[in-house]
Amino acid sequence: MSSDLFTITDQPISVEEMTQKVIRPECGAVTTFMGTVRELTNGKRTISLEYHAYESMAVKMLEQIGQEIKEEWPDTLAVIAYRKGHLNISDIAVVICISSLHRKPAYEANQYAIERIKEIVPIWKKEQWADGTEWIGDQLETTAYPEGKPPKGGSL
Amino acid sequence: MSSDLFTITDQPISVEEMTQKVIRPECGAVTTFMGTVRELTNGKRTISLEYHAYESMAVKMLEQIGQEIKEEWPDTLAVIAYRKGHLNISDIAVVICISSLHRKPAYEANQYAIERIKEIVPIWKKEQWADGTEWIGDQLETTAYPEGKPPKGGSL
Amino acid sequence: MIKILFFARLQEEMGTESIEVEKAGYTVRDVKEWLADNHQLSTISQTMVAINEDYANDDDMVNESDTIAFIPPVSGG
Amino acid sequence: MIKILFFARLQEEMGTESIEVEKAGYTVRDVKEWLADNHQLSTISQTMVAINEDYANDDDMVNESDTIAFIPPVSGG
Repeated sequence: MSSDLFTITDQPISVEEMTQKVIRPECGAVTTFMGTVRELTNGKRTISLEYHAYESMAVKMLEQIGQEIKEEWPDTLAVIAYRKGHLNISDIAVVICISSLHRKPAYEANQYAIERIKEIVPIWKKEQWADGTEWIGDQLETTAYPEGKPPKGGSL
Repeated sequence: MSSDLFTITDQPISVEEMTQKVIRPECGAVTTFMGTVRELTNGKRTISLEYHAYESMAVKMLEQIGQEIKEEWPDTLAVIAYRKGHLNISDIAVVICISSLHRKPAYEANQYAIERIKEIVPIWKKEQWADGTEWIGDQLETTAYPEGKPPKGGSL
Repeated sequence: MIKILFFARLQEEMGTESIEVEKAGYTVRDVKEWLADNHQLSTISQTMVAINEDYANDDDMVNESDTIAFIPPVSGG
Repeated sequence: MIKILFFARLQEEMGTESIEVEKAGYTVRDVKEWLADNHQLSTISQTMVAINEDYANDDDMVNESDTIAFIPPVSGG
Protein backbone atom coordinates (compact mmCIF):
# COMPACT_ATOMS: atom_id res chain seq x y z
CA MET A 1 0.00 0.00 0.00
CA SER A 2 1.44 3.36 -0.98
CA SER A 3 2.68 5.48 1.91
CA ASP A 4 1.22 8.38 -0.04
CA LEU A 5 -2.24 7.22 1.03
CA PHE A 6 -1.53 7.04 4.78
CA THR A 7 0.49 9.88 6.16
CA ILE A 8 1.45 11.77 9.30
CA THR A 9 2.30 15.39 8.58
CA ASP A 10 3.19 18.57 10.42
CA GLN A 11 1.59 20.67 7.67
CA PRO A 12 -2.07 21.70 7.21
CA ILE A 13 -4.02 18.99 5.40
CA SER A 14 -5.77 19.94 2.15
CA VAL A 15 -9.19 18.32 1.93
CA GLU A 16 -9.25 19.13 -1.78
CA GLU A 17 -6.03 17.20 -2.44
CA MET A 18 -7.15 14.27 -0.30
CA THR A 19 -10.41 14.09 -2.21
CA GLN A 20 -8.61 14.09 -5.56
CA LYS A 21 -6.57 11.07 -4.46
CA VAL A 22 -9.65 8.85 -4.12
CA ILE A 23 -11.97 10.02 -6.93
CA ARG A 24 -12.02 7.34 -9.65
CA PRO A 25 -14.17 6.92 -12.80
CA GLU A 26 -15.83 3.80 -11.39
CA CYS A 27 -16.92 5.59 -8.22
CA GLY A 28 -20.12 7.43 -7.46
CA ALA A 29 -19.54 8.32 -3.82
CA VAL A 30 -16.84 9.90 -1.69
CA THR A 31 -17.14 10.41 2.06
CA THR A 32 -14.79 12.54 4.10
CA PHE A 33 -14.34 12.82 7.84
CA MET A 34 -12.46 15.72 9.35
CA GLY A 35 -11.59 15.84 13.03
CA THR A 36 -11.19 19.45 14.11
CA VAL A 37 -9.88 20.92 17.35
CA ARG A 38 -12.87 21.66 19.58
CA GLU A 39 -12.81 24.68 21.84
CA LEU A 40 -14.88 23.23 24.68
CA THR A 41 -14.64 19.77 26.22
CA ASN A 42 -16.83 19.08 29.22
CA GLY A 43 -17.06 22.81 29.83
CA LYS A 44 -13.31 23.42 29.79
CA ARG A 45 -11.87 25.78 27.22
CA THR A 46 -8.95 24.61 25.12
CA ILE A 47 -6.46 27.23 23.91
CA SER A 48 -4.46 24.92 21.67
CA LEU A 49 -3.17 21.41 21.60
CA GLU A 50 -0.29 19.35 20.43
CA TYR A 51 -0.46 15.96 18.84
CA HIS A 52 2.46 13.64 19.46
CA ALA A 53 2.83 10.44 17.49
CA TYR A 54 4.94 7.33 17.52
CA GLU A 55 5.25 8.23 13.90
CA SER A 56 6.63 5.17 12.15
CA MET A 57 4.20 2.91 13.95
CA ALA A 58 1.30 5.35 13.44
CA VAL A 59 1.81 5.22 9.66
CA LYS A 60 1.99 1.44 9.85
CA MET A 61 -1.28 1.30 11.81
CA LEU A 62 -2.99 3.67 9.33
CA GLU A 63 -1.86 1.32 6.56
CA GLN A 64 -3.23 -1.61 8.53
CA ILE A 65 -6.60 0.16 8.83
CA GLY A 66 -6.50 0.71 5.07
CA GLN A 67 -5.89 -3.01 4.61
CA GLU A 68 -8.76 -3.93 6.93
CA ILE A 69 -11.07 -1.62 4.96
CA LYS A 70 -9.95 -3.13 1.66
CA GLU A 71 -10.84 -6.59 2.95
CA GLU A 72 -14.23 -5.62 4.36
CA TRP A 73 -15.28 -3.22 1.55
CA PRO A 74 -13.31 -4.35 -1.53
CA ASP A 75 -14.59 -1.64 -3.87
CA THR A 76 -13.36 1.22 -1.69
CA LEU A 77 -10.22 3.33 -1.85
CA ALA A 78 -9.11 5.00 1.39
CA VAL A 79 -6.69 7.78 2.25
CA ILE A 80 -5.94 9.05 5.74
CA ALA A 81 -3.79 11.97 6.84
CA TYR A 82 -3.04 12.87 10.43
CA ARG A 83 -1.53 16.14 11.52
CA LYS A 84 0.97 16.21 14.34
CA GLY A 85 2.42 19.13 16.27
CA HIS A 86 0.77 22.34 17.41
CA LEU A 87 -2.87 22.94 16.42
CA ASN A 88 -5.25 25.79 17.15
CA ILE A 89 -9.02 25.75 17.60
CA SER A 90 -10.80 24.59 14.41
CA ASP A 91 -7.60 23.29 12.84
CA ILE A 92 -8.02 19.96 11.10
CA ALA A 93 -6.28 17.11 12.95
CA VAL A 94 -7.31 14.19 10.78
CA VAL A 95 -8.87 13.67 7.35
CA ILE A 96 -10.27 10.35 6.14
CA CYS A 97 -11.48 10.08 2.52
CA ILE A 98 -13.19 6.99 1.14
CA SER A 99 -14.44 6.50 -2.39
CA SER A 100 -16.65 3.66 -3.54
CA LEU A 101 -19.08 2.69 -6.26
CA HIS A 102 -22.11 3.41 -4.09
CA ARG A 103 -22.61 5.48 -1.00
CA LYS A 104 -23.22 2.86 1.69
CA PRO A 105 -19.70 1.36 1.78
CA ALA A 106 -18.22 4.87 1.67
CA TYR A 107 -20.05 5.83 4.87
CA GLU A 108 -19.43 2.50 6.60
CA ALA A 109 -15.73 2.32 5.82
CA ASN A 110 -15.26 5.93 6.85
CA GLN A 111 -16.85 5.41 10.24
CA TYR A 112 -14.85 2.23 10.71
CA ALA A 113 -11.63 4.13 10.00
CA ILE A 114 -12.14 6.76 12.67
CA GLU A 115 -13.15 4.16 15.27
CA ARG A 116 -10.03 2.14 14.54
CA ILE A 117 -7.82 5.23 14.63
CA LYS A 118 -9.04 5.86 18.16
CA GLU A 119 -8.19 2.29 19.10
CA ILE A 120 -4.83 1.47 17.56
CA VAL A 121 -3.00 4.50 16.13
CA PRO A 122 -0.33 5.69 18.59
CA ILE A 123 -1.13 9.39 18.67
CA TRP A 124 -1.71 11.44 21.79
CA LYS A 125 -3.01 14.89 22.38
CA LYS A 126 -1.76 17.29 24.99
CA GLU A 127 -4.27 20.04 25.65
CA GLN A 128 -3.51 23.51 26.91
CA TRP A 129 -6.51 24.70 28.92
CA ALA A 130 -7.60 28.30 29.38
CA ASP A 131 -7.32 27.94 33.17
CA GLY A 132 -3.58 27.33 32.88
CA THR A 133 -3.70 23.58 33.37
CA GLU A 134 -3.00 20.93 30.81
CA TRP A 135 -4.11 17.44 30.13
CA ILE A 136 -2.76 14.34 28.48
CA GLY A 137 -4.91 11.33 28.20
CA ASP A 138 -6.97 8.90 26.31
CA GLN A 139 -9.81 9.76 23.96
CA LEU A 140 -12.43 8.92 26.58
CA GLU A 141 -11.19 11.95 28.45
CA THR A 142 -11.73 10.16 31.74
CA THR A 143 -8.34 10.81 33.26
CA ALA A 144 -7.35 14.38 33.98
CA TYR A 145 -4.14 15.59 35.56
CA PRO A 146 -4.92 19.10 36.75
CA GLU A 147 -1.38 19.65 37.98
CA GLY A 148 -0.08 19.10 34.50
CA LYS A 149 1.62 15.86 35.46
CA PRO A 150 0.20 12.44 36.03
CA PRO A 151 0.76 11.17 39.58
CA LYS A 152 4.00 9.32 40.14
CA GLY A 153 4.36 6.00 41.86
CA GLY A 154 1.40 3.96 42.90
CA SER A 155 0.79 0.26 42.49
CA LEU A 156 0.87 -1.86 39.37
CA MET B 1 -32.11 29.59 6.76
CA SER B 2 -29.55 31.33 4.59
CA SER B 3 -29.76 30.53 0.90
CA ASP B 4 -25.98 30.57 1.00
CA LEU B 5 -26.10 27.20 2.76
CA PHE B 6 -28.35 25.41 0.25
CA THR B 7 -27.57 26.10 -3.37
CA ILE B 8 -27.99 24.88 -6.93
CA THR B 9 -25.12 25.96 -9.16
CA ASP B 10 -23.87 25.47 -12.70
CA GLN B 11 -20.27 25.92 -11.54
CA PRO B 12 -17.85 23.34 -10.09
CA ILE B 13 -18.35 22.97 -6.34
CA SER B 14 -15.35 23.59 -4.07
CA VAL B 15 -15.20 21.07 -1.25
CA GLU B 16 -12.72 23.31 0.52
CA GLU B 17 -15.13 26.26 0.54
CA MET B 18 -18.05 24.09 1.60
CA THR B 19 -16.01 22.73 4.49
CA GLN B 20 -15.05 26.22 5.64
CA LYS B 21 -18.73 27.16 5.85
CA VAL B 22 -19.46 24.57 8.54
CA ILE B 23 -16.29 24.49 10.66
CA ARG B 24 -17.01 26.16 14.00
CA PRO B 25 -14.99 26.43 17.26
CA GLU B 26 -17.51 24.29 19.15
CA CYS B 27 -17.24 21.44 16.63
CA GLY B 28 -14.96 18.46 16.61
CA ALA B 29 -16.27 16.65 13.55
CA VAL B 30 -17.10 17.43 9.93
CA THR B 31 -18.43 14.85 7.49
CA THR B 32 -18.67 15.39 3.76
CA PHE B 33 -20.46 13.42 1.10
CA MET B 34 -19.65 13.92 -2.56
CA GLY B 35 -21.69 12.33 -5.30
CA THR B 36 -19.54 11.93 -8.41
CA VAL B 37 -20.48 10.93 -11.95
CA ARG B 38 -19.84 7.19 -12.29
CA GLU B 39 -18.61 5.79 -15.58
CA LEU B 40 -20.36 2.41 -15.38
CA THR B 41 -23.92 1.69 -14.29
CA ASN B 42 -25.09 -1.87 -14.60
CA GLY B 43 -22.40 -2.50 -17.19
CA LYS B 44 -23.31 0.47 -19.41
CA ARG B 45 -20.75 3.18 -20.01
CA THR B 46 -21.75 6.78 -19.43
CA ILE B 47 -20.06 9.45 -21.54
CA SER B 48 -21.53 12.43 -19.75
CA LEU B 49 -24.74 13.51 -18.12
CA GLU B 50 -26.87 16.52 -17.57
CA TYR B 51 -28.67 17.41 -14.40
CA HIS B 52 -31.89 19.33 -14.76
CA ALA B 53 -33.59 20.88 -11.77
CA TYR B 54 -36.84 22.54 -10.88
CA GLU B 55 -34.46 25.03 -9.40
CA SER B 56 -36.54 27.24 -7.11
CA MET B 57 -38.26 24.22 -5.60
CA ALA B 58 -35.00 22.24 -5.39
CA VAL B 59 -33.45 25.00 -3.27
CA LYS B 60 -36.57 25.07 -1.11
CA MET B 61 -36.38 21.29 -0.60
CA LEU B 62 -32.67 21.47 0.28
CA GLU B 63 -33.58 24.10 2.87
CA GLN B 64 -36.31 21.83 4.16
CA ILE B 65 -33.80 18.98 4.54
CA GLY B 66 -31.57 21.42 6.43
CA GLN B 67 -34.48 22.22 8.72
CA GLU B 68 -35.24 18.53 9.30
CA ILE B 69 -31.59 17.92 10.19
CA LYS B 70 -31.58 20.85 12.60
CA GLU B 71 -34.58 19.40 14.40
CA GLU B 72 -33.22 15.86 14.61
CA TRP B 73 -29.56 16.76 15.34
CA PRO B 74 -29.68 20.22 16.96
CA ASP B 75 -25.92 20.64 17.33
CA THR B 76 -25.23 20.24 13.62
CA LEU B 77 -24.69 22.77 10.86
CA ALA B 78 -25.40 21.61 7.31
CA VAL B 79 -24.57 22.95 3.85
CA ILE B 80 -25.58 21.34 0.58
CA ALA B 81 -24.64 22.33 -2.98
CA TYR B 82 -26.00 20.65 -6.09
CA ARG B 83 -24.52 21.14 -9.53
CA LYS B 84 -26.82 21.34 -12.54
CA GLY B 85 -26.02 21.25 -16.25
CA HIS B 86 -23.45 19.20 -18.11
CA LEU B 87 -21.11 16.97 -16.08
CA ASN B 88 -18.32 14.62 -17.14
CA ILE B 89 -17.15 11.39 -15.52
CA SER B 90 -15.81 11.98 -11.98
CA ASP B 91 -17.27 15.49 -11.79
CA ILE B 92 -18.87 16.27 -8.45
CA ALA B 93 -22.67 16.52 -8.66
CA VAL B 94 -23.50 17.09 -5.02
CA VAL B 95 -21.64 18.00 -1.84
CA ILE B 96 -23.11 17.69 1.65
CA CYS B 97 -21.08 19.00 4.63
CA ILE B 98 -22.17 18.55 8.22
CA SER B 99 -20.35 19.77 11.29
CA SER B 100 -21.16 18.79 14.85
CA LEU B 101 -19.66 18.57 18.31
CA HIS B 102 -19.01 14.85 18.04
CA ARG B 103 -18.70 12.52 15.09
CA LYS B 104 -21.85 10.40 15.40
CA PRO B 105 -24.42 13.10 14.54
CA ALA B 106 -22.17 14.31 11.70
CA TYR B 107 -22.30 10.88 10.06
CA GLU B 108 -25.99 10.31 10.76
CA ALA B 109 -27.17 13.70 9.52
CA ASN B 110 -25.03 13.39 6.41
CA GLN B 111 -26.50 10.04 5.44
CA TYR B 112 -29.96 11.35 6.16
CA ALA B 113 -29.36 14.30 3.83
CA ILE B 114 -28.41 12.20 0.81
CA GLU B 115 -31.34 9.82 1.36
CA ARG B 116 -33.74 12.75 1.52
CA ILE B 117 -32.22 14.39 -1.55
CA LYS B 118 -32.99 11.22 -3.48
CA GLU B 119 -36.57 11.35 -2.25
CA ILE B 120 -37.73 14.94 -2.46
CA VAL B 121 -35.36 17.22 -4.37
CA PRO B 122 -36.64 17.78 -7.92
CA ILE B 123 -33.47 17.06 -9.89
CA TRP B 124 -33.18 14.64 -12.79
CA LYS B 125 -30.26 13.21 -14.64
CA LYS B 126 -30.15 12.55 -18.34
CA GLU B 127 -27.39 10.15 -19.22
CA GLN B 128 -25.58 9.92 -22.53
CA TRP B 129 -24.49 6.31 -23.02
CA ALA B 130 -21.47 5.14 -25.00
CA ASP B 131 -23.74 3.02 -27.22
CA GLY B 132 -25.50 6.13 -28.48
CA THR B 133 -28.62 5.76 -26.40
CA GLU B 134 -29.70 7.93 -23.55
CA TRP B 135 -31.63 7.51 -20.40
CA ILE B 136 -33.78 9.61 -18.13
CA GLY B 137 -35.17 8.09 -15.03
CA ASP B 138 -35.38 7.73 -11.33
CA GLN B 139 -32.49 6.96 -9.03
CA LEU B 140 -33.42 3.30 -8.80
CA GLU B 141 -32.43 3.07 -12.46
CA THR B 142 -35.25 0.66 -13.11
CA THR B 143 -36.74 2.38 -16.12
CA ALA B 144 -34.67 2.62 -19.29
CA TYR B 145 -35.71 4.15 -22.59
CA PRO B 146 -33.26 2.72 -25.11
CA GLU B 147 -34.77 4.71 -27.98
CA GLY B 148 -33.95 7.93 -26.20
CA LYS B 149 -37.59 8.72 -25.57
CA PRO B 150 -40.03 7.32 -23.08
CA PRO B 151 -42.98 5.55 -24.69
CA LYS B 152 -45.94 7.78 -25.50
CA GLY B 153 -49.54 7.07 -24.67
CA GLY B 154 -50.43 4.03 -22.62
CA SER B 155 -52.82 3.69 -19.76
CA LEU B 156 -53.03 5.70 -16.56
CA MET C 1 -55.36 30.74 -15.12
CA ILE C 2 -53.04 28.22 -13.58
CA LYS C 3 -49.54 27.34 -14.73
CA ILE C 4 -48.57 23.68 -15.20
CA LEU C 5 -44.88 22.72 -15.20
CA PHE C 6 -43.47 19.52 -16.69
CA PHE C 7 -40.10 17.96 -15.97
CA ALA C 8 -37.85 15.16 -17.21
CA ARG C 9 -39.73 12.51 -19.18
CA LEU C 10 -43.01 14.40 -18.91
CA GLN C 11 -41.38 17.45 -20.43
CA GLU C 12 -40.16 15.33 -23.33
CA GLU C 13 -43.60 13.80 -23.77
CA MET C 14 -45.30 17.19 -23.71
CA GLY C 15 -42.65 18.87 -25.83
CA THR C 16 -42.87 21.92 -23.59
CA GLU C 17 -41.80 23.07 -20.15
CA SER C 18 -45.10 24.62 -19.17
CA ILE C 19 -48.62 25.47 -20.22
CA GLU C 20 -51.16 27.94 -18.84
CA VAL C 21 -54.78 26.84 -18.66
CA GLU C 22 -58.07 28.00 -17.15
CA LYS C 23 -58.29 25.29 -14.51
CA ALA C 24 -58.43 27.26 -11.26
CA GLY C 25 -60.67 25.44 -8.81
CA TYR C 26 -59.62 21.99 -10.03
CA THR C 27 -58.16 19.51 -7.59
CA VAL C 28 -54.81 17.91 -8.33
CA ARG C 29 -56.74 14.79 -9.29
CA ASP C 30 -58.88 16.76 -11.74
CA VAL C 31 -55.79 18.25 -13.39
CA LYS C 32 -54.19 14.79 -13.69
CA GLU C 33 -57.32 13.42 -15.36
CA TRP C 34 -57.55 16.38 -17.71
CA LEU C 35 -53.89 15.92 -18.69
CA ALA C 36 -54.33 12.19 -19.18
CA ASP C 37 -57.39 12.75 -21.37
CA ASN C 38 -55.98 15.60 -23.43
CA HIS C 39 -52.27 14.85 -23.64
CA GLN C 40 -51.94 11.07 -23.27
CA LEU C 41 -49.24 11.38 -20.62
CA SER C 42 -48.37 7.78 -19.84
CA THR C 43 -46.76 8.23 -16.45
CA ILE C 44 -48.80 11.04 -14.94
CA SER C 45 -50.19 8.79 -12.22
CA GLN C 46 -46.67 7.91 -11.02
CA THR C 47 -45.56 11.48 -10.57
CA MET C 48 -45.50 13.58 -7.47
CA VAL C 49 -47.19 16.95 -7.61
CA ALA C 50 -46.20 20.29 -6.14
CA ILE C 51 -48.37 23.38 -5.85
CA ASN C 52 -46.31 26.56 -5.55
CA GLU C 53 -43.20 24.48 -4.80
CA ASP C 54 -44.70 22.42 -1.99
CA TYR C 55 -45.66 18.79 -2.43
CA ALA C 56 -49.44 18.36 -2.67
CA ASN C 57 -52.00 15.57 -2.52
CA ASP C 58 -54.62 14.53 -5.06
CA ASP C 59 -57.34 16.25 -3.06
CA ASP C 60 -55.58 19.62 -2.86
CA MET C 61 -57.13 22.50 -4.78
CA VAL C 62 -55.31 24.51 -7.43
CA ASN C 63 -56.25 28.15 -7.06
CA GLU C 64 -56.10 31.08 -9.46
CA SER C 65 -52.48 32.00 -10.33
CA ASP C 66 -51.09 28.85 -8.70
CA THR C 67 -48.26 26.91 -10.29
CA ILE C 68 -48.70 23.17 -10.31
CA ALA C 69 -45.66 21.05 -11.16
CA PHE C 70 -45.57 17.39 -12.17
CA ILE C 71 -42.49 15.77 -10.76
CA PRO C 72 -41.42 12.36 -12.08
CA PRO C 73 -39.31 10.20 -9.75
CA VAL C 74 -36.25 12.30 -9.01
CA SER C 75 -32.71 11.09 -9.71
CA GLY C 76 -30.50 13.40 -7.70
CA GLY C 77 -27.44 12.33 -5.72
CA MET D 1 20.56 -4.60 24.01
CA ILE D 2 16.93 -3.71 23.56
CA LYS D 3 15.45 -0.26 23.10
CA ILE D 4 12.47 0.82 25.20
CA LEU D 5 10.29 3.71 23.97
CA PHE D 6 7.99 5.79 26.19
CA PHE D 7 5.11 7.99 25.07
CA ALA D 8 2.69 10.55 26.47
CA ARG D 9 2.31 10.34 30.24
CA LEU D 10 4.91 7.57 30.49
CA GLN D 11 7.43 9.76 28.72
CA GLU D 12 6.73 12.55 31.21
CA GLU D 13 7.09 10.14 34.13
CA MET D 14 10.34 8.72 32.79
CA GLY D 15 11.67 12.11 31.76
CA THR D 16 13.04 10.53 28.59
CA GLU D 17 11.82 9.19 25.27
CA SER D 18 13.84 6.00 25.32
CA ILE D 19 16.36 3.89 27.14
CA GLU D 20 18.59 1.02 26.03
CA VAL D 21 19.03 -1.92 28.38
CA GLU D 22 20.46 -5.45 28.38
CA LYS D 23 17.12 -7.24 28.56
CA ALA D 24 17.12 -9.39 25.41
CA GLY D 25 15.32 -12.65 26.16
CA TYR D 26 12.87 -11.01 28.56
CA THR D 27 9.15 -11.37 27.92
CA VAL D 28 6.97 -8.27 27.72
CA ARG D 29 5.74 -9.15 31.20
CA ASP D 30 9.32 -9.31 32.50
CA VAL D 31 10.11 -5.89 31.04
CA LYS D 32 6.97 -4.42 32.62
CA GLU D 33 7.92 -5.80 36.02
CA TRP D 34 11.45 -4.56 35.72
CA LEU D 35 10.19 -1.07 34.78
CA ALA D 36 7.70 -1.07 37.64
CA ASP D 37 10.39 -2.10 40.11
CA ASN D 38 13.08 0.23 38.88
CA HIS D 39 11.18 3.29 37.65
CA GLN D 40 7.92 3.33 39.64
CA LEU D 41 5.79 3.79 36.51
CA SER D 42 2.27 4.01 37.87
CA THR D 43 0.34 3.15 34.74
CA ILE D 44 2.57 0.61 33.06
CA SER D 45 0.00 -2.15 33.50
CA GLN D 46 -2.65 -0.15 31.59
CA THR D 47 -0.52 0.40 28.52
CA MET D 48 -0.43 -1.51 25.30
CA VAL D 49 2.94 -2.76 24.12
CA ALA D 50 4.43 -2.94 20.65
CA ILE D 51 7.53 -4.83 19.60
CA ASN D 52 9.08 -3.45 16.41
CA GLU D 53 5.88 -1.48 15.72
CA ASP D 54 3.45 -4.38 16.05
CA TYR D 55 1.22 -4.81 19.06
CA ALA D 56 2.45 -7.61 21.33
CA ASN D 57 1.18 -9.68 24.25
CA ASP D 58 2.62 -10.12 27.73
CA ASP D 59 4.03 -13.52 26.79
CA ASP D 60 5.89 -12.30 23.71
CA MET D 61 9.67 -12.34 23.85
CA VAL D 62 11.86 -9.29 23.28
CA ASN D 63 14.89 -10.29 21.26
CA GLU D 64 18.33 -8.71 20.79
CA SER D 65 18.06 -5.33 18.94
CA ASP D 66 14.25 -5.23 19.24
CA THR D 67 12.44 -2.01 20.03
CA ILE D 68 9.70 -2.31 22.62
CA ALA D 69 7.28 0.60 22.94
CA PHE D 70 4.91 1.36 25.82
CA ILE D 71 1.76 2.90 24.45
CA PRO D 72 -0.68 4.58 26.85
CA PRO D 73 -4.32 4.81 25.72
CA VAL D 74 -4.23 6.72 22.46
CA SER D 75 -6.19 9.93 21.90
CA GLY D 76 -6.23 10.42 18.16
CA GLY D 77 -9.16 11.62 16.13
